[in-house]
Amino acid sequence: MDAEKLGSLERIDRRWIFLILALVVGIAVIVEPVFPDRAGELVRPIFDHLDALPAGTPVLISLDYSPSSAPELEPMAAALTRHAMIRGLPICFISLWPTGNNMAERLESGVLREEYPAAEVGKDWVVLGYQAGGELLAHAVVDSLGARFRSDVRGVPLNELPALTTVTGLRDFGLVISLSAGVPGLKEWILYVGDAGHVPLAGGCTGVGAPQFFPYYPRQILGLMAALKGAAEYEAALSARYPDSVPATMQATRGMGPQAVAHLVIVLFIVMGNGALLWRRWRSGRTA
Amino acid sequence: MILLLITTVLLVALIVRSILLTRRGRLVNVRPLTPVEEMIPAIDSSVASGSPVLFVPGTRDLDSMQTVAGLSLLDQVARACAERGAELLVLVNRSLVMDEARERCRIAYASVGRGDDWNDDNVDYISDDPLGFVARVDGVIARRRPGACFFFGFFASESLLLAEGGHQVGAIQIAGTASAVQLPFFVAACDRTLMGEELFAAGASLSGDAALLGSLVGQDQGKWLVLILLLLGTALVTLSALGWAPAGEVWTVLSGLLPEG
Amino acid sequence: MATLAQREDGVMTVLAAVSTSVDIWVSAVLTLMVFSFLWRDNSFYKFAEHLFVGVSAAYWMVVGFWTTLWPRVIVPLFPEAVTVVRPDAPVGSFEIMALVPAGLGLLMLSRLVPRLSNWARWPTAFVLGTTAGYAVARYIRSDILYQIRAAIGEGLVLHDRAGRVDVGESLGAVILLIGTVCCLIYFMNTRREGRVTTPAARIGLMVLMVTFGASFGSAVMARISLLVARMQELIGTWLGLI
Amino acid sequence: MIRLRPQHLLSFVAIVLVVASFIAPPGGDEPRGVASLFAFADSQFSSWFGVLAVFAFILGGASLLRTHGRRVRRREGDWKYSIVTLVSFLVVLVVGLGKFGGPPGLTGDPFSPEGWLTRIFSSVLSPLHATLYSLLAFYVASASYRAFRIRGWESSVLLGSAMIVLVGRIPSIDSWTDTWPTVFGFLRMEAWSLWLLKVPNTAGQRAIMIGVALGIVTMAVRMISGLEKGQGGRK
Repeated sequence: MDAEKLGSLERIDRRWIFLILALVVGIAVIVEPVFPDRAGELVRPIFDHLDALPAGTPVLISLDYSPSSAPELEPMAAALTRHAMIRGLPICFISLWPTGNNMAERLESGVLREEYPAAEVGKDWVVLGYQAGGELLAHAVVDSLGARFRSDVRGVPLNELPALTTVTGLRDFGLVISLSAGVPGLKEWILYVGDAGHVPLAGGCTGVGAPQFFPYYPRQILGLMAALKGAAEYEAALSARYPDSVPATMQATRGMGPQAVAHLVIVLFIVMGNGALLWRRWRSGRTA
Repeated sequence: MILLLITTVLLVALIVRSILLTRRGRLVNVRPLTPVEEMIPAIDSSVASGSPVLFVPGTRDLDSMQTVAGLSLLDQVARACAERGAELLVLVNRSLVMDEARERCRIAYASVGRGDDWNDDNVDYISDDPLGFVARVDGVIARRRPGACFFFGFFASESLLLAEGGHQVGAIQIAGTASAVQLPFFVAACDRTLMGEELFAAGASLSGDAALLGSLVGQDQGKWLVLILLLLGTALVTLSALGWAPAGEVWTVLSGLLPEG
Repeated sequence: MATLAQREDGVMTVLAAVSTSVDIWVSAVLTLMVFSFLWRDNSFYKFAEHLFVGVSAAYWMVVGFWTTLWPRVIVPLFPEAVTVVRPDAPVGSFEIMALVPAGLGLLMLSRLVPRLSNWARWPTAFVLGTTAGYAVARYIRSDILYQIRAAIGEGLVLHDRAGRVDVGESLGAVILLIGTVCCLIYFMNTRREGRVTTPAARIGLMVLMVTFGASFGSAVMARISLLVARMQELIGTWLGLI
Repeated sequence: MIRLRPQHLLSFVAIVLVVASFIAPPGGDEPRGVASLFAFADSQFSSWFGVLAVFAFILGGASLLRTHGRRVRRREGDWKYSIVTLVSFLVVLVVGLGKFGGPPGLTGDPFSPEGWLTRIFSSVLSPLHATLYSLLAFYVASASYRAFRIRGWESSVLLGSAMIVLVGRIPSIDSWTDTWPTVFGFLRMEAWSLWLLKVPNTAGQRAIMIGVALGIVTMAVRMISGLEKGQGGRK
C-alpha cells in the first residue's frame, strides 16, 4: 500500500468509527456471541470463599443499588444467589437503599422461585429488606442484627426464621457482600463493618465506581466484582464448577458479547492510528 | 475537631499573610499555566476567522465553587473579547448562573469602555437539565462554528459530549474542571486542560493581580503543611508497625485528632 | 403463487413483532433523531434538540415549584394552601422565617425591572457567601484531613493475613506514597527549579497521565453499556428482533 | 459610616457559616444560646439557596421565552424549531403545574404514575436522556482514537495505561494472557490493569482531591476578603 493511503488512516473521518461501532454493537446485540472467560484474581477469592463454607452457614447480601444500576449489579446478585443455593447456604438480603426491597423481589421471582422451586423463604433465604440509616445502619448491626431489624419484610419475627437461627450479629455470617452502586454502599461497609467489625467482606460495584475500591483489595475486602466483567467472571467460575446446576449462559456472560466486540473495535482503531503514525515517521525518516 | 480548627486557622492565616505580603511589594514567581496562556491567542484566532467564542461555566449552580471559578475566568475572557471585538456566546444551564454571568460580562465590557457592545442575550439560559443543555450546546456549536470553546467549571458526563462536539468543528478547545472523574475525557479530547486545582488558580493567574497571585503562594505553603503531615504520619505508623512503641503512642494521639470517614 | 404467499407471510411475522405502543414509537423515533447527529447536524436532530430543551426546561421548573417553592415558601406563608394539595391535611401555622428566602427571591426578580435591577446583587451576594462559607470547613475536613488519613493508611510495611511482611503490597504502598507526593508537588503554584522538585514534578505528571489513561479505559465499559441498552431497546422492544 | 454593599453581605454570610461549622458541628450536642443562632444559619442557608434557585427559574424561563419568541417574530434562522421549544415548554409547564391526568384538581402527587407529566417523562425525556448518554460510547471511541498516540512521552503514557486497562476488559484476551509461561507472568493483563488502577490511579486521584480542596479554600478566602474582582461588581 502506498504511503499516502496508509497515512490517511491516521486521520480518518470519525464517522467511520461511529458507523463501525454501531454496526458491530448492533450485530452483537442480535447474535449474542459468547466469549469464554474465567474468574480472575479479584473474583476468584469470593467464589472460593463461598465454595468452602460449610453447608448451612448463612451469608448476607446487601443490595445497595437501584433499577438504573441493576444491569451491572443484578447479574452478580443472581450468580451469588445460585451459588449459595447450590451449596445450601441460606441467604439474608438486606439493603441500605430504599429501592432494595424491589431489587430483592426481582431476585426472588427471577431466580429463586424460578430455578429453585424447592427452596423455601424463611429457611433457604430471607429478605430483611431496607432500613433507613445508611452507614449508621451497617455500623449498628455488626453486633446484633436485632438492633435494627425486628422481622423480615413479610413481618415474620427474626427468631422465627430458621435461616437465621445461628445468627446474632454480622460476625455469624460466613460472608458479607455489598453490591454497591454509590453512597451508601461498599465503602461504608468497608469502613464500618469490615475494618471496625472484623467481618469477612466482599463487594461488587459498577464500572464507574470501580477505581475507588481497588485500593481496599486484598487487605480490607477479600475480593471485588467490578462491572459486568466481574459478574461474567463469577458466572464463568460457577458454570466451570457446577456445569449441570446452572443455566448454560447467564445474564452477564451474554451481556459481555457486545462489550467485548466494542472494546476490540476501540483497541483496533487505536492500534491502527498509531501504526499509521509510526509508518509515516519511518518513511519520512528514510527519505530524510 | 481540634485539628480541623487548627488546620483551618493555619491555612487561612497563611493565605491572608501571603496576600498582605504581596500587597506590600513582595515579588511572586508563579508557575505559568499553559492552558491560561493559550486562551488569549485562541480568542485572537477566532477574531481572525470571524467566528464566535463559546464559554460554558460548568453545569452546576452557583452553590458549586467550580462554577464560581469558571465565572471568574469569564471575567477575563469577556474583557479580552470586548477589547478585540470578538463575539462572545455564554451558554448556561442555571438561571442564577445566567444572571451572574450577564452581570459580569456587562461589567467586563464596561471596564474596557465597550459597554454598548454588550447584549444580555449573548448569555443564553438553555435548561436546567444537563443533557438537554448539552443537546443544545452541541447544536449551537455545529451551527455557529465557534473558533474557540472554553469549558470551565463542574462537568459530569457532559464533558466528553461537549468536547467532541467542539472538536468536530475544529475549534481550539480549552477546558478546566476539578472533577477528577471527568478530567481524563477533557485531557483526551481538548487541546489544553486545567487540571484540578489549576482551575481555581487560573483566574488569579490570568488577571495578573498581585494580591490574587499572593494567595497562591499561601496555598502552596498550606500544601507543604499537608506534605509534612502526610510524611510524618506515614513515618510514625511505619515505625510503630516495625515495633517502635513511642511512635505508636504519638500516632495514637495524632490520629485521634484526625476525622474518621 | 405459493412463494408470494410465503413471502407475505414472512413479512407479516416480522411486522407482527414490531411494537404497537405509541410511547415506544415516540421513544424510538426520538432515539434515531438524536443518533442522526452523529452523521451531521440536520433537521431531525434540530427537532429533537428543540423539543428536549423545551420539555426539560419546563420539567425541572415544575419539579422546583412542587418540591421546593410550594412546601418551603407558599405553605409556610399561606398555611391554608396545604389543603389545595391534600384536602384532609391539618392546617399549620404561619412561619415568619419563610419570609427571608421569599424576600431574597423577590429581590432576585427585581432584575426584570431595569430601574431596580441593582437590587438583584444582594441575593447573589448571599448565594456566593453561602457557597464560600460552606466550602471552607467541608473541604478541609473531608478532602484534606480525611485524605491525609487515608493516605497514611497502615504505613509502608504491610502484612498479609498470615502476619508475614507482604513485599508486593508494601512496595505498592511506597510507590503510592511517592506518587501522591510527586503529584502534589507537580501542582505547586510557585515551583522553583530544584534538584528534588523538578524531577518530582515530572514524575507527578507521569502519574497523572497514568491515572487519566486508566480511568478512561475503565469508564469505556460503562459507556458501552449505555449504548447496548439503547440498541436493545431499539432492536428488541421496538422492532422485536431479539 | 460605612455604606453597606453586597460584598459585605457575602463576607458576613460566609464567616457566619465558617464559624458555625466549629461551634455547631453536625451531629454534635444540641446548641444553646448564640450557638443555636449559628446552627440555625448552618441548617437554613442552604435551603434558602434552593428557594432562590426556584425564584430564578422565572428569570430563566423569561429569557427562554424571549429568545425563542424573538426568533419566531423576526423569522430568524431555524425559527420553526423555536416554535417546537416554545410549545413544548408551555405545554409541559401547564401540564405539570396543573397536575393534569392525576388525581382530581390540584390534589395528590404531581409525579403520580397516571399523571401526564410522568408519561411525558417516560416517553420523551427518559429516552432522550438515555440516547444522549449513549452518544458517549461513540465519543469515547473517537476521542481515544485521536488522543491515544505515541507523540510526546505524556500522551504515550496515557496511551499505554489506557490500552492495558482496555485490553484487560476483553474476556478472552485477558484469560489468554493467564496461560502464558511463568517467565512472561509479569505480562499478565489482569495484574497490570489491577495494579494501575490500584496504585498510580489512587495516588493521582488523592493528590487531585487534596489539591482541589486547597484551591477551593484559597478561592473562598479571596471571595470573603473581596479580592475576587468580578463578583457582579460588588466591589
